[in-house]
Amino acid sequence: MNDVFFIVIMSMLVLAGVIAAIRFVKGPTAADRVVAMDNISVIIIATLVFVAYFFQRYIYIDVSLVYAVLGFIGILTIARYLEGGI
Amino acid sequence: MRKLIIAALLIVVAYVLIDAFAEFQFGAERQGIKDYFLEHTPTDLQVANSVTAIIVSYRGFDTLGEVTVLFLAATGISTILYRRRSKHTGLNPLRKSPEASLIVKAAVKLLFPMILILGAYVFVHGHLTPGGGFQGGAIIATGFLLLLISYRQFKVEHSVVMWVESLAGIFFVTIGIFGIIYGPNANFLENFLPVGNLNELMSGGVIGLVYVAVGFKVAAELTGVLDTLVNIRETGDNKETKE
Amino acid sequence: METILNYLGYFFVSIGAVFLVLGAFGILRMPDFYTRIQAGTKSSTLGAMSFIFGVGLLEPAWFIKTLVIVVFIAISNPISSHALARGAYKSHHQPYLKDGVDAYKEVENQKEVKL
Amino acid sequence: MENVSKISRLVYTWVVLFALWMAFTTSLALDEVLVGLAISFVVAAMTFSYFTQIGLKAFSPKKIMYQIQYLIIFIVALVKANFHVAKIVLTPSLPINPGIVEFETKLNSDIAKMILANSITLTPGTFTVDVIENRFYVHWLEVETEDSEKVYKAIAESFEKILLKIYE
Amino acid sequence: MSTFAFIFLLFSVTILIIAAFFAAFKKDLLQAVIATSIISLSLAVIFYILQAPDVALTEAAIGVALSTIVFVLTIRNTKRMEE
Repeated sequence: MNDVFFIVIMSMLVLAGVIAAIRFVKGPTAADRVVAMDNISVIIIATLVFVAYFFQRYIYIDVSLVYAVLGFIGILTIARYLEGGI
Repeated sequence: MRKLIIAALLIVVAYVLIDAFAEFQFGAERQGIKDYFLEHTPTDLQVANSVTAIIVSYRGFDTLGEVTVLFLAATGISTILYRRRSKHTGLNPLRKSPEASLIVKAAVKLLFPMILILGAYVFVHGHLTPGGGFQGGAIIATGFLLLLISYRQFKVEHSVVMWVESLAGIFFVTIGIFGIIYGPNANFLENFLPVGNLNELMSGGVIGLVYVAVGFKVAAELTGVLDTLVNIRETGDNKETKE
Repeated sequence: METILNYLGYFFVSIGAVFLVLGAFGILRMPDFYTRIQAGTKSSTLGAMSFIFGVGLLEPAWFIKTLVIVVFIAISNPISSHALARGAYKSHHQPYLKDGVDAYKEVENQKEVKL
Repeated sequence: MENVSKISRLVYTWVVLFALWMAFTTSLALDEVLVGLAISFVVAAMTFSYFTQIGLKAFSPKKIMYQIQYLIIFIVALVKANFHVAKIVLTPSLPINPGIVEFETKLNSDIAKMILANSITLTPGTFTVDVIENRFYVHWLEVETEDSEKVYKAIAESFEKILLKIYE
Repeated sequence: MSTFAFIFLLFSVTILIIAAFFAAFKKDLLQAVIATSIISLSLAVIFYILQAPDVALTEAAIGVALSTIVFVLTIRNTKRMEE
């Protein structure tokens, strides 16, 4: 059960990542690409938690915690640049 | 023509790299040093995270050197950019740039203390979880960055930054000297505290103290660098004069 | 009890993965930036929240920490999307309007006149 | 909004940050607790002046009830929003008619506005683009009306009723 | 490491290479910066799957926020389009 579940879920995450990456390559403007990057970073947070569950390592969760907290700051910076704020 | 030359050069580089790595076996045992550390860190120092033990304890002097390099870089950036800044004190174009939206400001109020707590957690638990002084310091500096980009009137007090940085550096060196005085082998940065038990907060001897010092130092340095970078626009000698 | 938690966990993780895929699909299909960011933010926020919550249920000892991640995502993801939409509007991204209205345009125009 | 004493706000901040620390460590060992108390006190003393407006009153049973009610309404709206988006995305013709509308809110506190904006962002078909003073500018996937009263009724009323009770 | 984890690793490397090409050849430097942060995201995943959480955490703390802001500030102080 566990192995099949792992493979199915990881394939779905990979699929989501690929679709977001297509938008990243296509996206005509910088803002579109930032949206794709935002989406990819959320997918990666989920992936990190899931891989930690697969390896059964509790301390690995810290990495995804740091990602969840800091991931949005980079996007906020780019947004502030776009509106001419910084 | 230029592209052809670049392509030819790339092929040469690729050939050299392939030749160099063809015999190389990744993950193969080279010097047996890996086993030594994996065996000895849990028993010598009671540290759960071997990487931390190597960085801070076995190679503690290197870490002091790295922190010094960072300090020199931060000082260099401040020196170069600070001179420019004092040249045009008259104009302040940063005050005219649009403010962040009310929602971002409110969220920053809420999130900033939480980021500080997260950073403190990362560098206090350097010897138990992944992470350590450098990462924790970077997280705290990111928290200050959040304030810098969303509040125009927020200012970092450079004197406070300088004091925190110097005190943390002095603390680091003092721990090293205490190692000479009280350590069993009288070496610099040697462990002189009881090592405690594996997986507890008070374990690993001096590692926790060193990481607290490194955390404060890195946080202060990076905050200073970011503040300098964000405020260069106040000189007005970039966009305003070019366009 | 154990098995019920497990099945709940599998359920939440699967739902989360499905919504993550749908969110990515949304940003691929939508016609302009604002509609893309709508689809992307909603689906990826709920997807990631439910996914991580599900992992917390599968491994009850991790539950508190996963809950912290869920709360952080719920706060930070809409904020960054909102800031991005505002930034995009201020850098002259016109929204795609079929026959809709744009009430924000007046505010922006007024501001330019004032300066 | 009435003034709340500094002590109450400090203690509230301290409690919240200490709870966060305990969630990070997930251990009840004595040294963790002591270090956590010290660090969260230092951070709380630095930041309490803007972390909270209502202080310890947020823990009164009535407000906790309202917070739980808000959470339930929010989660229901979030799930609905996702099925709504999924329906739109999976329909080949993309049935959308987007536009930006505005409405006014009665909330005063910044954090309440932030929570309202986040909720609007995560609920069906709407997305906060900007907030100026107390006017919300909302991007709407299927514009039904331009009248700000009707917009307010359709988008924000259910959330704002409870937020007014929590934050006023 | 299971075979599937290896495949996932290859996939991350592919995304990394695509983003790296993007960063190198794009004339709009802001988009190059966005590509750089995708590089750092996938690099963190690679470190993580190779079971080096220390490095992944450093990559997260530095690559995601700090290096992005330094690049963006530099673009602000120079100019956005490459000639």
